[in-house]
Amino acid sequence: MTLANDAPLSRYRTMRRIRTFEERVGELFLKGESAGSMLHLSIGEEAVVGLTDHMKTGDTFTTHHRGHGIFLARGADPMRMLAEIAGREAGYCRGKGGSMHIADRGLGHLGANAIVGGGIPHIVGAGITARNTANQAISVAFFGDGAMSQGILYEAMNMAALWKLPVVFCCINNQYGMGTRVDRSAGKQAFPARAEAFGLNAVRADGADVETVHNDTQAVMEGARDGHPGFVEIDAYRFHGHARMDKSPYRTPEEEAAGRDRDPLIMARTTLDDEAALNTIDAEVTEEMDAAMAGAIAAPVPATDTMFQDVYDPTTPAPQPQRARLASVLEELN
Amino acid sequence: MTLANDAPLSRYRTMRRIRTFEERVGELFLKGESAGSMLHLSIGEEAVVGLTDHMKTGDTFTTHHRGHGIFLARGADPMRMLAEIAGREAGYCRGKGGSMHIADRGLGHLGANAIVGGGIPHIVGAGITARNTANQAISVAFFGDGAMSQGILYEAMNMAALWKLPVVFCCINNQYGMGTRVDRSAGKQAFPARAEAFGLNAVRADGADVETVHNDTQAVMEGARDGHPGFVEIDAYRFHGHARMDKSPYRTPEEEAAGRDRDPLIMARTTLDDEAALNTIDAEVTEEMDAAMAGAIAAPVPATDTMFQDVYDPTTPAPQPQRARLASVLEELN
Amino acid sequence: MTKTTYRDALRKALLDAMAEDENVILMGEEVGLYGGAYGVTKGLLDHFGANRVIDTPISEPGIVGAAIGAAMTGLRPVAEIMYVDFAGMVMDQLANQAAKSRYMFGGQIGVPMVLRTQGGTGRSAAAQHSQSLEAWMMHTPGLRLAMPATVSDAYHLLRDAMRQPDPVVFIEHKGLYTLKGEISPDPDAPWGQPAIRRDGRDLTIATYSRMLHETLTAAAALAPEVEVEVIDLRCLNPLDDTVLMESVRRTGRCLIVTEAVTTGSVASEIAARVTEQCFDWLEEPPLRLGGEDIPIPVSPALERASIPDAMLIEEVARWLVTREAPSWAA
Amino acid sequence: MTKTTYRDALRKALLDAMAEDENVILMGEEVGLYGGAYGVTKGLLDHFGANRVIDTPISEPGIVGAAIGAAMTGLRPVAEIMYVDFAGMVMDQLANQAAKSRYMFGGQIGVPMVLRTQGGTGRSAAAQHSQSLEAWMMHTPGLRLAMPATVSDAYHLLRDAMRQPDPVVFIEHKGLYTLKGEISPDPDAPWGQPAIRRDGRDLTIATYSRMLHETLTAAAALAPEVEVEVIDLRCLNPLDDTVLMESVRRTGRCLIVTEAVTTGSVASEIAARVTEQCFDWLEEPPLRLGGEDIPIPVSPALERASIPDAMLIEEVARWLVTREAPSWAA
Ligand SMILES: Cc1ncc(C[n+]2csc(CCOP(=O)(O)OP(=O)(O)O)c2C)c(N)n1
Ligand SMILES: Cc1ncc(C[n+]2csc(CCOP(=O)(O)OP(=O)(O)O)c2C)c(N)n1
Ligand SMILES: [Mg+2]
Ligand SMILES: [Mg+2]
Repeated sequence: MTLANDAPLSRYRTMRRIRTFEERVGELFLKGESAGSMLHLSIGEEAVVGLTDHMKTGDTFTTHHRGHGIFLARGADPMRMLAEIAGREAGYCRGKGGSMHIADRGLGHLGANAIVGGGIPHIVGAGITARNTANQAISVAFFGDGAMSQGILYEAMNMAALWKLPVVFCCINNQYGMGTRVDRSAGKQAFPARAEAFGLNAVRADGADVETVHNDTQAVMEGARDGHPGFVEIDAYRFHGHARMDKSPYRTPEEEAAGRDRDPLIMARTTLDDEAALNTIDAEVTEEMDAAMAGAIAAPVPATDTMFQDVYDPTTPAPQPQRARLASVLEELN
Repeated sequence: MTLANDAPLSRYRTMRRIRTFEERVGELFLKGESAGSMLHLSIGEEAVVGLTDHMKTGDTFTTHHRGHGIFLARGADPMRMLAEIAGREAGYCRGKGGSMHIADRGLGHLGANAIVGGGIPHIVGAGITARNTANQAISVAFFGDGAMSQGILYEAMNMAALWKLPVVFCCINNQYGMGTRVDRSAGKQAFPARAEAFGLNAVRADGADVETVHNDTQAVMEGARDGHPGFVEIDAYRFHGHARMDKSPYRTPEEEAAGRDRDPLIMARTTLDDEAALNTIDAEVTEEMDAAMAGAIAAPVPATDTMFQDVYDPTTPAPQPQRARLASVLEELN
Repeated sequence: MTKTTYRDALRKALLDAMAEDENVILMGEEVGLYGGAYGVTKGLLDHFGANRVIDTPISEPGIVGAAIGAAMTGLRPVAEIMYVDFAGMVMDQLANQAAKSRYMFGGQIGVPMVLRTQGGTGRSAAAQHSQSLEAWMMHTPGLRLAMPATVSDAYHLLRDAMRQPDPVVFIEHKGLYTLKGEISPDPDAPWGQPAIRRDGRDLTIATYSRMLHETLTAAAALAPEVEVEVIDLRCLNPLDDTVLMESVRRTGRCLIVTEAVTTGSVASEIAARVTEQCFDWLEEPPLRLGGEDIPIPVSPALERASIPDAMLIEEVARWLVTREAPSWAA
Repeated sequence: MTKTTYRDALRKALLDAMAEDENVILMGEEVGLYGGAYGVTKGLLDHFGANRVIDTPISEPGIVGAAIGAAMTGLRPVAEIMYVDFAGMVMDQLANQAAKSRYMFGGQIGVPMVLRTQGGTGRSAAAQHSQSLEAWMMHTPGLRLAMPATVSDAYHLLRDAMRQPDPVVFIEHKGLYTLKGEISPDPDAPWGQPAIRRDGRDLTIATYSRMLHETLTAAAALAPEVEVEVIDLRCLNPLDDTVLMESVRRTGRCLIVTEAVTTGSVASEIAARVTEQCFDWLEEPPLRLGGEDIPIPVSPALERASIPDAMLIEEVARWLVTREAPSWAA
């Protein structure tokens, strides 16, 4: 088969990997193996792959708390992700960060963030680096519709426009910030118009169709590489609750059904119309994620004293553990 | 004469009072009588009177650090203002606040602010009060073009639009934030478009002509009273340096001359075309401000122990002075 | 009296205050329809309507700023910031605006608002959702700061906070919402003052919020060998330390237990005060037991190990009184 | 060596670092064309161009956020926040992002940036432009914090700060820019460690930033009757207290002098540590002299009275050694 060279099929595979991965995250929680319950699944938002497919090696990005899918799309190893989500030493961040703070400098992931909007301005700095070093990279901030209410977004957009930086602001509008539907958080919902008012190229793309996302975001992504910063809104639906404990009582079954009908995987299957190839992919992905899951669960938890590592650069002294401080006090007094 | 009933003449008088007042502030500094040098004169921005004339008793407002003129327009006593700027007990804030922190709850002034953007969100709260108590008041935030880069402005605009609050955001664009001309701080300079993108009524008015400001802002101000929040940009020029020590080396004499040509007082004089009446006003204002100046300078400085007052409500204990704390420690030990 | 939870006691405080005074409003993310991220405001939207229970956009600085303006103009807002970890976004509104308005404006404009939030560890919520940042608020004149540890205080301190003429930061603990207990008819101590939670003659332990419970567990285990006096500080700014100093003068020994990063913490302030005021009575230096000087790691085992527990408190307390060294100090 | 000013020493540090390493960039409000609100960056825009000396909009959170991203991707940004009073706008970026990235991401992503700012009283700049907020930064693991008091330190500490692999908050004092002195060829102490500014056997005074000068004036006035050892802490987070503890063990007495609001201050942390580590050597409790627990009033007389000066330091120091009470304590 030549699936690897077939972009739409490859995008389907990535979307399937995201979907299956997120299902495994849910299982991890149910098994009591996750570190906490603050797990935000990106099921329903897989069409972001249409945008990430415009990114290249060397490009950087930051994500919000619902960033598993984006990171997978940029090349993450699902075992190391699950291990991190489970708080294991083998995880991307050695069990320090967890689901909301995953990163891989090597893959250009400058960090997932648990502060709504917190990672957005970092791409402005990455854009300055790109400009000053002429490294051809773009940097993309991924965030939710909720972050459209964070002032720092507009500060960052303004700077990007002012300095003509190679950056893109990507809002994944899944219609909700926790229990608040976007019409209850936005005075006006025309988000691209906000970005345009600050001087950015802006577009809204239909997150039900990964190929539409791919096509409709191309100009903005290419413009960014040429120093015209951009804004993309991907219109999607959050299939599940906000985090693992949330059953979404604030929305109607009808609304949920309609939202889940806008499933980018089903849409892709329909368009691709190659049941055999798609089923092969699905099976391969299941196998991959099963292995990742098994590896993550088998991975050991970090040793207690690792908690003092990486507060500062390892070439400088680590913080003194409290027991060591007290022991020396007690010793002096004895 | 019937000047009092003649709105344009009355606006001229208010503008003249602002101009002369600000000149006195400069003198206060030169005499060494001001508390510090952080004095921001609103000379060149007097046409804001065209907007404040739409405000009524009971309306509230917050201002930025360059707010003397706005406060005068809303009824401030120039003696108490100068006394405050001089750090005297007789000042509006008993010598605690100074030029950048003047307020008068009675006149609706909820406070001048030395944090760029800091006072903006307060009008959202005032708007909630107005809505919940149906008190018919509007609340106006005054700020400079520099605050257009503060994220909190957009948070506040969004809330105002979302909740349909009776508030107005008034940007006095004097072309500079300190030494930064607005084209060096704004990715795109169409400020009303930003406000519209958040769902506000928005207008730009020519600050060279107070009557134009009055007319062009009327709809937005009235709309606000009906629950359609608004944004106004008044296009003006900062005649002097940013603060008293700044000689504006970052701008050309030509630019300054052109900016100062847009003088709302000269424009008003030309339009009103009644030399005698205008000269009478000028003389009356000079006399008023001379008296205010003399009163302020003669006013005593606050007693040292007043510094412990008003940290908390006077019905609760004031903070313990350090000498009292130490004295009781020393006493125990002796 | 019937038992209730810390969560429901908070809810009842809001409900009672709102029923009494129509100027009380709530505003914050998810306080309405969702009922609060931790369920504290459940049902209040239905009771009082959307003008008084205001779901806000995710705009923390704007929320606090709006609450300030509402307070300045006559309402009594109770604003909510979902996690105290977001304090860094609102410290300007809190410390430069809410805390200083009365002072800067010469006493004219008070800001009678409450900022409810919650903090602390225990849910593997990682470095940006598990902090204890009360030290920032304690270092800010003009603010008041209360941190309830018990069900009864959850009710009474919040009611009292809503009666203050000045801004109060009110920090709940995410690990206490399901705590069960009774709401006493009267507060355990007057607003602003500590409560003695256990009497003892050998050692004074000062603490607050969730660490009170670890401390009480340790104190129970230490008795009768070592009798610990446990003081729940409750209100940290301004800190009324009279009761504490009296206790330390009796016991001659003091341990301060907090969950926050130890360096620059409330524990440091208290240790400094105790030494200043009780020097001649002290048998041992006041010691601080706090969180490790690190961000909170997500891994549950590491998270737990990074903050004090009853065992550690017990070990240090025993040493202070008996000089019996814990294994790690031997 | 020729004399220069604190301002010019800072400028030279920036200039030398920028000349050496093209990855060093400056960004902040008015750092370019205007030359810095206090003149520190004058001329650097001409030297290095607008890509390296970046005038920003008035967007403090965005500035710090952008600096973080630049640092993560290979530059060495020196960001500027014009007044430390604006820290409340940027504490999220500083404490939740810059300080925690390395940790949260398991050591992968350091944030080698410097945040320059200035604080303190002395210019009648009122409550929002005169604060000393270093305690917030000291309470934040992952941050480093340096506060130069001398001309030589202005140069060397800033150079050293720019060499750190982790974020450094660098707080200058608005009252020191015109201070004259020499830049020594070598730093007065290694990065991170205090410098002993005067030897003495009777009393240790720990201080930093502008209060060093008030302290030295007091120490000069006290000698030879009372010989004060003056320790300039220089770097407050992490705080290396070895030199300080050695000194207190020699003198048996300690006074800590800061300009910040006393409650919850750096002085409180140091007092707590001194008691913990030197209890058996102490003749008197460590005492704190700091700013009054109030916002800074604008009136020059009140402003001055609200913070310690040489006279007050002298009075308290003399009491600690001779028990001769100051008039206000008699
Ligand atoms: C600054 C901040 N405020 C509030 C929260 C709590 N919170 C976490 S996710 C979330 C909703 C975010 O909605 P959105 O940005 O649309 O992202 P989504 O969860 O829908 O992907 C909220 C309010 C937070 N983590 N950070
Ligand atoms: C948050 C904040 N950042 C920076 C400053 C320093 N500062 C004071 S005024 C000013 C320029 C403000 O420009 P603008 O908003 O246009 O008002 P103008 O002075 O022109 O009236 C700056 C940068 C401040 N006071 N507050
Ligand atoms: Mg969303
Ligand atoms: Mg301006």
